[in-house]
This record gives sequence, structure tokens and C-alpha cells, in this order.
Amino acid sequence: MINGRRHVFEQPLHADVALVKAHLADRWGNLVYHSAARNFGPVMATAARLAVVQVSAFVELGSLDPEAVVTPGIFVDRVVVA
Amino acid sequence: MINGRRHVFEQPLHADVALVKAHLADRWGNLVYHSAARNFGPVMATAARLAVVQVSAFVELGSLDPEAVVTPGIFVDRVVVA
Amino acid sequence: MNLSKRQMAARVAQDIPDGSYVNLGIGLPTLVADVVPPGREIVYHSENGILGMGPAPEPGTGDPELINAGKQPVTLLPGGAYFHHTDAFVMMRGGHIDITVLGAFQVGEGGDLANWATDDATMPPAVGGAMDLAVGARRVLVMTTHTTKDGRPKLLPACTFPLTAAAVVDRVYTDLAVIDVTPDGFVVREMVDGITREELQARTAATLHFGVEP
Amino acid sequence: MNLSKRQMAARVAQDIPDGSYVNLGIGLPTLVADVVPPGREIVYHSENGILGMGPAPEPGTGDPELINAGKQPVTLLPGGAYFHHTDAFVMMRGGHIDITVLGAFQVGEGGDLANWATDDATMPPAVGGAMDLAVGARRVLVMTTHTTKDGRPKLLPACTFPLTAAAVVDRVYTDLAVIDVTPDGFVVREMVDGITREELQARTAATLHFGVEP
Repeated sequence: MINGRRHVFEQPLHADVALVKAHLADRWGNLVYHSAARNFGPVMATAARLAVVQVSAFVELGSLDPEAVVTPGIFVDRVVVA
Repeated sequence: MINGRRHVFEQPLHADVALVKAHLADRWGNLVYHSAARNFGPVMATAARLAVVQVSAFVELGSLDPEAVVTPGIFVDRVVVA
Repeated sequence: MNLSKRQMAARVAQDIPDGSYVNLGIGLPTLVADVVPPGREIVYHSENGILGMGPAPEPGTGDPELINAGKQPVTLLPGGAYFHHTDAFVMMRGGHIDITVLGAFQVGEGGDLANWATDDATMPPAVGGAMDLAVGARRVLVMTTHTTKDGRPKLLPACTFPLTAAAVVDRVYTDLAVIDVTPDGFVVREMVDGITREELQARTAATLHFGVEP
Repeated sequence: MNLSKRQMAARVAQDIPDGSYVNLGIGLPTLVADVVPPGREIVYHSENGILGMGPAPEPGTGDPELINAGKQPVTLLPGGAYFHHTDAFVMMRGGHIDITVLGAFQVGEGGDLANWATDDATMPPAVGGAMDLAVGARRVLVMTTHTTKDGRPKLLPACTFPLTAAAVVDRVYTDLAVIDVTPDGFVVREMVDGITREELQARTAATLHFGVEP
């Protein structure tokens, strides 16, 4: 019960590994996505023990706009360009 | 208890009104912030019945990068340029 | 006599005010966007992370990653924004969506909605964002044929299929009628030409009341 | 004999490996960033929504909105990013911060930390992100003077002030010693020149053990 309304309490799910597709990454693992492909990646990256990300290109550190980074690199463990 | 570890369950807090400072807004109420001023605004805007936002400038609809909007306009009720 | 899908969609669209935030469920409800009266600015939400969704792109010009929750190619209007799954559901659960239009397998006269699983083992259940929309949207409109293909009623005293949500439906639009869910049960507000009250009742398992819109 | 604040910070900095994600608590711990050995790339997190925080700007050149959790002006390194409060706390609570360095009013020999409220009614309690950091960071380092200004011990059998978190502290750096929290209690790893074990014990309420680093 929260504020007098019934709610279901869902236990959080953790993943051992998340495989995420993003658009661009830099050396720290900061990610930006492309349009609706943003859907699950940013969320799963935060919830997995190991986040492995496929990106279309790797860019110079500092070239992603710090205001527009969607997944900060702290959530990213491995980046693969493909 | 979640995964065998004790947790405190905090009841969610709702605000009647949130007063938020952002950087730019468009006619739909989409917002971008400036550096660390992003801290509380995006979160409180989602949790308040009425979100009133002060911005430094109002921009044309479509001129904010849809990939970089931080607070989508659906969370924003009033915008004041000041 | 029966409304076509497009006519049903047009009837729903009449009831969507200018400036609404709207989520259209997968399937039949997506037709609504095509028939909204000109001049109304509706902001469409898709639970896969889009606000300000525009119509389908011209063939061959679409962005393969710009799709709606039903995996159909869409476009983004000026003012649109992308966000992730959790933010999409914050909008739904937090009561920020003005109107959702959902399909239904069954609707109970108390406003219960069943639209994700049947008793047919060959149809895999699929819930998507329907539970969160049904509970979170300020107004829940259901758009469905009045009966199943084999003629069984969908408007029942109580749903027999697993519920999507309890006591959430505000209004039902079928190919035969527009019906409100009220404290007194189903109240028919409009009927198509060429059908009688008795004929409509015969295709409905719950008791129908008839009244003009308050 | 006693280390200066800067010397204490330098000792802490020795133990921060290259490539770590680090959150430095408000006050004394912020000094650590100034004395990290050159060549180490440390990514500093601030719970007000910054990752990749750089040193204080040249006087007069700062961005008034680019401040750390202690409201001091900072800069952003290439590769840095901004995010909101909730995401900042997801990083902390989710175990993504490798090391946090926190101040303390008291540390219990079981690793309990008290650093947000005292029994002094004239000092308003202030918790900030300390509870989430203390519980969430993979390694919790405490940096504090060995005793209070009026000579009372801060390392105790059990804290008497309200706890920030229970059984979380890994290592304590004081102006007199480096002390690990172990299953056997406090184990002194290093002492400053000019102090004896007895003198150190005399300034400590909990029993000290002495051992070389494993």
C-alpha cells in the first residue's frame, strides 16, 4: 500500500551480462544512442554485472557532448565496434 | 529483504508544485539544462503535480536535439523565461 | 451497419482533445492517428521511448531504428524526444498520459480490462505496456469489435480471461456502439444506424443501459 | 609528528589505483584529488550529477553552475558527463563506485561509520550522499583526525552517534596512522614517526592490533 493505493512490489532483476547496442562510444565508455534504439540499453547497462556494448563507431575522448551522454561510461565494461 | 540483503523501503514523496530551473525550453516544454544545474530538476519535474520551470531562453519547436532533450515536455506544465 | 475499422478509429479520434498526450495500443488503436481531425495537435507517446511520434515515413525513407512499440516504422515530429524504457514508463505510471486507446479481448461492466491473454493455448500471451497504461493513463478508451469473430460477446458482467487491470476502462468504442463504463454498469451513448437496442443487447453478455451523454 | 591534512590526503591518494571511479566526500577528502600521483587517470564522481570532474577552475574563469556536491566550483575533463540526481545515486547504490573517501565523527571497530550527526545540538546534522556511498561503494576509506579537537578518541568499540552505515569501513587514514578494519577489529598498518604503540593506543578507545599489511 502506497498512499492508500495497492501496488505490486516487483523484486529487482539483476543480469550477469548485458549486451547493448549503442551508436557511439569513447574511451571511457560513454555512450550515445540513435533514436528509438535507446529503448532498453541504458537501463540494462546499469543493472548488469558486466555491460558489453556494440557501437557503430568509437570517437575521441571529449568529442561526445557531456550534456548529451546517455549512458555514462561508469556503467560500461567492454565496447566492441561492429 | 532483497536478495538476502536488508533494505529500507522509502515511501515515494509527491510534490504539489515543483519549481525547476533549466537552460532552454521549447513550446512543448522540452528542457535542456546547463552542466551540474541538471541535478534535481529532471527528477522533481516527474514527481510533481505541477512543474513550473524557469529557463534562460525559449527556443523554436524542433530546435532542441531530440537525442539530447533531458526533460521531455510531458513533465512540464508552465515555462517562465527569466 | 457495422463500422469499418477506420470508421471506429474516426469515432475515437473525435474524443481526443487538442493538446493531449496519447498512447495508442498496438493493432487497431494505431489507426486513430490517421484520422484525427486536422488542426488538432496531439503528442503521441510510444512506450519504447518516443514522445512526439509522427506518421509512418514515405516508403524507402524510414530510419530502421525509429519504430513504435508495435515495431512499425514511424517518424519524429519537431518537438519530439527520445528517452529510455524507464522514463517511458515513468510517464505512464506517473499519470502523465492523458488518454490511452487499447484493444481488448474482454471488458467487464465494472471497467475491468482483459487484453493480454486468452484461454487459447495457440495464442501466446503478450502484455507489453498495457498494464502500466491501463493503470496509469488518466483516461482509458477501449477500441474493439463488439463480439469475437465467432460471435461471442466481449462485453461481460466479469472478464473470464486474466485481467490487464481492474476497474480502469472509461469508454468502449465498438463497431456497433459507444458505451461508457459507469457506476451503474455499461451505458450505451451511441449506436450505429440499423441496429435496435434488443439486437445490441443480444450481442452483449452484460446488461446494457441506455442514456444520453451527461 | 602529526600529518598535515595534505599529507593525510597524499597517503590516501597512494591507495587509489589508476582507472578508479572515486567519490570524495565533502571537506577533508576533497584534498585527495590535489595530490594524486601524476599519470594516474582517476574518474571522479560527484553525487550532484558529474562524472569526470576536474580540478577547480582558474579564479574568474569558472562556470557558476558547474559545482561539486560541496558547492565548490570545479571543471569537467574531456570524457566527463552530466546526469541527474537519480542516475548519480544509481551509480552509488548499484556498486559502480570503486572507492569513496569519507570523513568521520566516529568509526566503530566493526566498521560502523558515524559521519552525519553528533550529540552537539549546535551542529545541524547533514547526511548528503554519505549513506548511499558508504553502503554502495566497493571500498570505503575514512580520512579523519585521530581524535577530536578536544582530544576525544574517534576510533571506538562502537559508535555512540547515529550511524551512517553499519560494517562498511575498510580502512581509516588518520593524522597518526593507517588502520584496517578486519574481522579481528582495528589493525594498525602504519604509524607516523615519533609515536609509540602505547601512545597511539592511548588516543584510541577501541583496542588496536598491530600487523603488517597482508
